[in-house]
Amino acid sequence: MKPVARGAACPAVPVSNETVTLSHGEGGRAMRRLIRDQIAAKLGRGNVQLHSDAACLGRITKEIAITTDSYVVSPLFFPGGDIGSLAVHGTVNDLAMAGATPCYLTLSLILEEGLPLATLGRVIDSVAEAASNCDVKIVAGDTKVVPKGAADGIFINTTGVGVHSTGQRMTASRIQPGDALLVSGPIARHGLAVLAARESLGFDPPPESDSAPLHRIAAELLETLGDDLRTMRDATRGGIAAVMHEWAEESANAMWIDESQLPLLPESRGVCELLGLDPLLVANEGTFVAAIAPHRVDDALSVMRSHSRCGQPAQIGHARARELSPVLVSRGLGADQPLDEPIAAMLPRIC
Amino acid sequence: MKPVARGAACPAVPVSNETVTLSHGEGGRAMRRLIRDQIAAKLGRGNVQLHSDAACLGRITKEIAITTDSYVVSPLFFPGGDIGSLAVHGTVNDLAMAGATPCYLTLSLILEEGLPLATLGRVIDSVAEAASNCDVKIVAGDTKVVPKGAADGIFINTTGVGVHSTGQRMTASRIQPGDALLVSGPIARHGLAVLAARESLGFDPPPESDSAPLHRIAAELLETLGDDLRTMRDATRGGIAAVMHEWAEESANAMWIDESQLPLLPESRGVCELLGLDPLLVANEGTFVAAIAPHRVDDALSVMRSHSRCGQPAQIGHARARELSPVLVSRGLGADQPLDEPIAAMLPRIC
Amino acid sequence: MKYLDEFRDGRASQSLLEKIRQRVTRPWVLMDVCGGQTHSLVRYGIERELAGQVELIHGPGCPVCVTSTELIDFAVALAMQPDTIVASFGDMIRVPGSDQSLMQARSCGGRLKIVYTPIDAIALAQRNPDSQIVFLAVGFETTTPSTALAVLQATQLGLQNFSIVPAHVRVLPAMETIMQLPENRVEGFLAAGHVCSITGYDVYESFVAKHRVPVVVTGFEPVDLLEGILQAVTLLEAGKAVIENRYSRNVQRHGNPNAQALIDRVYEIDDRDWRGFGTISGGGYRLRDEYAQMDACRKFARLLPPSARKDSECRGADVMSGKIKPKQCPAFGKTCSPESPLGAPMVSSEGACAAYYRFDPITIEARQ
Amino acid sequence: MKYLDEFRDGRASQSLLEKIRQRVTRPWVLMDVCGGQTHSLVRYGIERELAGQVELIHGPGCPVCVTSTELIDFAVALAMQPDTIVASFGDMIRVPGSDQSLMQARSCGGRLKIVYTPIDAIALAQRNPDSQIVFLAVGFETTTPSTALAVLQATQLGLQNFSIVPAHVRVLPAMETIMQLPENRVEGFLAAGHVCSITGYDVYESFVAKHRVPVVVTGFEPVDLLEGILQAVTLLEAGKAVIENRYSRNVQRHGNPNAQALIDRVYEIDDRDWRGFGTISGGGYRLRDEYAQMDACRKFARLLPPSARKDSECRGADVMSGKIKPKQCPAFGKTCSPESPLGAPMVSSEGACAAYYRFDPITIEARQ
Amino acid sequence: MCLGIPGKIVRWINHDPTFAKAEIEFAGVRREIHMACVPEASVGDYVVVHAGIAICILDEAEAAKTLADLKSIEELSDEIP
Amino acid sequence: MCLGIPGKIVRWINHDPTFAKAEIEFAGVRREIHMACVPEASVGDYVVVHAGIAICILDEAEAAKTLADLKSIEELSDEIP
Ligand code: SF4
Ligand code: SF4
Ligand SMILES: [Mg+2]
Ligand SMILES: [Mg+2]
Ligand SMILES: [Mg+2]
Ligand SMILES: [Mg+2]
Ligand SMILES: [Mg+2]
Ligand SMILES: [Mg+2]
Ligand SMILES: [Mg+2]
Ligand SMILES: [Mg+2]
Ligand SMILES: [Mg+2]
Ligand SMILES: [Mg+2]
Repeated sequence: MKPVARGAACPAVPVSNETVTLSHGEGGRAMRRLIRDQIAAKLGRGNVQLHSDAACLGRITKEIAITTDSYVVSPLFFPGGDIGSLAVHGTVNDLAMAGATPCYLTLSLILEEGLPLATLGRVIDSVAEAASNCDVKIVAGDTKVVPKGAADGIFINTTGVGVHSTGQRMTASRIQPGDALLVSGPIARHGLAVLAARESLGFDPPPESDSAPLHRIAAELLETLGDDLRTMRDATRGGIAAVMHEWAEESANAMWIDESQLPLLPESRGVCELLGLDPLLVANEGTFVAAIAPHRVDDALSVMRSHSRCGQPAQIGHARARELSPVLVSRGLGADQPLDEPIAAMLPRIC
Repeated sequence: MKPVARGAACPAVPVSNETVTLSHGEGGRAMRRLIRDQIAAKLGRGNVQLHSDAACLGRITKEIAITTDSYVVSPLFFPGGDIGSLAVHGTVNDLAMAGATPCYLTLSLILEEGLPLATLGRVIDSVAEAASNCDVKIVAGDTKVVPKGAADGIFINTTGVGVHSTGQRMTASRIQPGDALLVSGPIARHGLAVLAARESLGFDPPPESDSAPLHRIAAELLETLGDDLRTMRDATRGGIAAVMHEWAEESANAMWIDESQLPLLPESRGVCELLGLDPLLVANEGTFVAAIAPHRVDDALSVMRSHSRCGQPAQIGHARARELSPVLVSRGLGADQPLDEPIAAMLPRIC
Repeated sequence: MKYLDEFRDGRASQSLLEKIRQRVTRPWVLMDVCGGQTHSLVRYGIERELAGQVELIHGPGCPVCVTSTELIDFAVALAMQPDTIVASFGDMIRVPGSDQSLMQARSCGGRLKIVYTPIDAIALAQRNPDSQIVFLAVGFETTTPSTALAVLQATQLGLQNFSIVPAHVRVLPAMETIMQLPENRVEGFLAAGHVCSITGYDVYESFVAKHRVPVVVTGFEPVDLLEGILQAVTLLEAGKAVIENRYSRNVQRHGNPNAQALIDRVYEIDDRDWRGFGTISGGGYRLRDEYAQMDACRKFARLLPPSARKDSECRGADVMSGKIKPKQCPAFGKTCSPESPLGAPMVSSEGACAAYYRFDPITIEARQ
Repeated sequence: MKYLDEFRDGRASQSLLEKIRQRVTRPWVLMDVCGGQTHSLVRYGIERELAGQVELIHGPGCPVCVTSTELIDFAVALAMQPDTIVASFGDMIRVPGSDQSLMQARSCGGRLKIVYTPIDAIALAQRNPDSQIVFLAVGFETTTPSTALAVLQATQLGLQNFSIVPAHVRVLPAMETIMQLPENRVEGFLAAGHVCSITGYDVYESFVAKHRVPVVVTGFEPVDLLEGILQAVTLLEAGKAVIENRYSRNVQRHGNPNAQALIDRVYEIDDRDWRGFGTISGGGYRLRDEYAQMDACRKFARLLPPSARKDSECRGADVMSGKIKPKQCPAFGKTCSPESPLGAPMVSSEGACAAYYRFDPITIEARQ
Repeated sequence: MCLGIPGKIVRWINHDPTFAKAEIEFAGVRREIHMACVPEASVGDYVVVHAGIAICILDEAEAAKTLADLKSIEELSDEIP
Repeated sequence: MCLGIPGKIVRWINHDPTFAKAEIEFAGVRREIHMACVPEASVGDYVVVHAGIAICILDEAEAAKTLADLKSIEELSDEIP
């Protein structure tokens, strides 16, 4: 194969040296080299245990938490993040929201034939940087290659293992009527960033994702509030609305939200209005909701404010005894309105 | 939508009730119902912890092993197994091969829009059955839906957590010259089964996968042989050849194989000859290689024979001090031949 | 946001609600014609607040809902063609045809691209010279200029692989149809504000004269809607059948002449089959003959379905003509829901059935 | 397996090796013409065992290796066409064209289906009536009947969407070319057994008479190869230039008349460009005019590349004509490897360079 | 079908009759909008945007009048509690 | 290019000149093989299969003869060590 591509057939993927091929997934030399040079080298020594079936974590004396998520975001790179950092933050955040300290990640890649190795490299660099920022070690990995058209560039699964420092279980069943509902920052940023990038919606500035790790702020909140912190949840797919519905179901209370209190960046507001989207339904990746005892609102907000990532934390509502609707929204006019769960895919609309 | 499809456009995917849609991945009601009815219900109560960010495994006093794998097999169903059982066996086996007792799995699904729910149901049933056979609990899950054409039906990631009952570390670096190389049963079955099913190669009987859990046989071997069991490896992608190359590298010894001793079912032999494939390079999913102290060959073979799954265990070679080639094959004629690593995708060929 | 927030003000809305309640001496029946209005009326609870005083009937106000099954089937067939990509507003993709929606077609391998503006479909055609791009051109007069512009741009660019399914509908003939139903109860209309931004409101003069009902041009925010309702009941209480413009910041008497010229250049008025209503005389637009090569119905005529079956259980026509409320449809919330809609009004975020399903408390509670 | 295992027997092979060694009085140079033979000779270490006594030169024995860059480029262009699926034997897909191999084309969105038999491409055409299926028909005379059969079946089935890229090559004209090279050192030939199953070996009579070299029809298993070599050195030692058949279980003097008739019905002999050799007179087959509609080179003539660039660094022609051994190519194992081949002989599992790369111990050790 | 959002013209991009475009600001974000229906609009004007094209110029004087009327209704309703 | 594998004819499927097929056994597995080149073959015969079609009938008598010759070479080489 010529080292330099000529002709116009496929300028993006000129030579096999520079793209992922099915051979990279066949268990042979190409795969060993890919893993060694493109993945293990970037993740740093002592991380992935390459040639054994399973990694040994030794003895862990505390209670163990585990969570898993697959990341399938398209496009792979978007303002404010990429699939690599997202795959670390998302799983770190799931542990953090459960009150656990994230310790270890596994990293499993599904690569589409034809993926430029440079793209893979950027993603792995981003994984490595995010993992190091989050103080988590990547202990085991896997790489599969599927034929062109059988995946969308890269899919990543990360499974996270963390430990509970305290015995406290943060389940939504602990939410009581009167508890305050707080959000850690401006909402709807991730979903809009990805939508605008994927559909080339041409906004200026392009909406930026809030993707960020939450383990430090979660730990500090837990330490500060103790039992007064009922539960936390990162408001990912389905946005705030999905979390509110889950909490209503799990706690058998109603969640009440004051629409006027929702923190929303002006650019997010503009995009939501223009595309007809409700920010309550749009995904976040570094913004969470916390339910806390009502007398601790100021303490909680001040912890949130002290973490620079969290501009504009706010109380957005409170839990109530359930009457009929599980989730209610005040829109500033007459009676509260019920808020339905997200139903269909979030799409720009004109109606 | 009419409950019964008419017209010829897409008979396989008649109504949205019966297929996975993007809405099933949007974090709302459709997703909650899918997870509740199609996944959690089949996996059984007490398995997946649906509505929290992370599952709590409590305290584990022994050393912990972890492994991750994504399963991307096409077709999803093949003689001898399916992607569901494979995703359980593969990860259970990685723990077993490391000398650990498998305890917990996480289950992360990537579903392609348009996937019939009935197909999903069959796969999840298979996951549930395999997990129960293997005495592992599925403790956390995740479900993503990607647009039609962005995945191939279903991809599954399972991450497994196990515990080491003994302190023994089974790494390939323990292999010494003279150690015997044993294979637990007839080789090349999984790779041929999948290839024949995917390419509709029309063999009768269709080659059948060896997909099976190996934790019981592995535990018994470990107990029987103790330190004399140097290491084990399930010979998945890249087949026996890939394992031999890894072991040669890790132990700095050479691996020598006598081609005439390789256990091979007659049907596998026929298919390999006809398609020009070397069975040493073909994947297995319930067949493993063990390196053991040479005086324990009979003990090891008798343990292998006592597990009904393992017809035809055999010694296929031994480790040697490394001279030049890392892996050598005797083909019954003149000098030994070096065996190269797998390079390209396994394809039927006529040359 | 300027010119949005002021018109969502809760205090102003409360004052207007009170004023309406004071003014009403007997229950009045008003029809809103634009689905965007239906949506706001339910979303902000205005309908419940005025219960017993003003009954709000939701007219055929959602072009998504009235697009004929035949055209959906046609779009589905186009999407399933090799090398053909159907471009559509997000609103249309879940609307059921005879057998499939566009979204289901995509899940069977059909090609579908959601665009924010018809002009984006032009860029799509330029990027995919080997594919045919077909834009599903639905919408009232509000949307018609944007698709006319797309046709003009494609023509000037000489694009051979761009066409549209002309499915635009016109509001006034539909209002006429409503008034002619024997069971009609409508006493006054809230005319669709953004339609009037294009058409102006002088077009309603003969309608008002003929049917002797007041027509109030109304916007979409809660304050706008309440202003419109207040004006309508004021006229009704006074027994006046006239046109009033309560959306004066965005509507001129004669509308937008540039937009009208754009429509006129590309389209001509034609009869059109409205889903649930049958053929409405002058109820839509067709492409002028000089743009025939941009007309997917001519270009791909062989794929046009002969005639689609009628929705069997869906009472969408009764809902849209004000005969029944969504909740009176036996399928509502049972076999018909946004996740699994039987009819178009349950799909569109503007559809009356979807609006009730999402925002009506009784409905939401009933399904917990 | 019956009729395979007996001919892989180690003891028999050892005896034959000894016999050859006994018989040889001076080093002889033999050429094997079929890549399958090259593969076995290297895989079983026969070449090493006979070092110093019989030098084995690997001729242009791999149709994959000699298929011209133009035809690979053409197949790549076809794969990149919308609605066209290229069907190919697995062997061809990694062979580099000017810019891309078929596998790379697929990774850029081209459509490629690997088949075990050309007849499977017929079924593919029936299952995909909206796509054009083009089979890349490479191979020696051994493979030619199977593609002729596919053409006949497609004709009888009336398939409009099936065609082939006729790229078959003929062995004898290539042997002729080798003999005419000024630097030729070949003293005897192992004729390709399965080619002879089709053609018979009487076709070599004038060749033997003209060049006065022995030709021994030889099979593919180690015992077969050693039998062929033994016979060749016996003839050489005796100074006899005759044809002998040492693959008598599968080869008849006149070959297989049914297979020949099949070839003859569909193809006619034509000049052909051999990669690395240039045009060889009578070196291949073209489709007869009555099957013109099955000829992808005519059907898609507009996609035929004008002329492909030559491989710059690859010395494949020298390897295939016996001028150098693969290891003497400066690129071998350095810039050229099976993972990243510069020339076809490094790709095919039959290619001489690939065979050395995989099975030659010195080579394997050098890269650890 | 008539999601129409007011935005402010930041700058004209071109005035070609068919391809006219301007940059419009909506809260904190800008987008290019097709201007064929409002060729007479000036920078600083508000236009109502629907499906990517501006369908009319917002009449700010009329808006102010409506809001003033509203104020008086509010005051009225404050008086009569 | 000449992977040719011997297999045994288990049954004829059809004898159509162009579409002739038979079921052939290779070790423990069977496959349908195109038979246009060996229409005269009988059940029980071995054929050599290449790219899905049978290219010739294996002559079992010749094979036996070759193997017998081989045996004598082997015995010969056993004698002369
Ligand atoms: S509830 Fe469903 S079936 Fe009934 S009218 Fe509405 S859309 Fe039609
Ligand atoms: S080693 Fe590579 S470059 Fe050299 S002759 Fe062989 S294929 Fe060509
Ligand atoms: Mg998780
Ligand atoms: Mg998560
Ligand atoms: Mg979460
Ligand atoms: Mg793995
Ligand atoms: Mg693993
Ligand atoms: Mg594994
Ligand atoms: Mg393994
Ligand atoms: Mg998840
Ligand atoms: Mg299409
Ligand atoms: Mg193609």
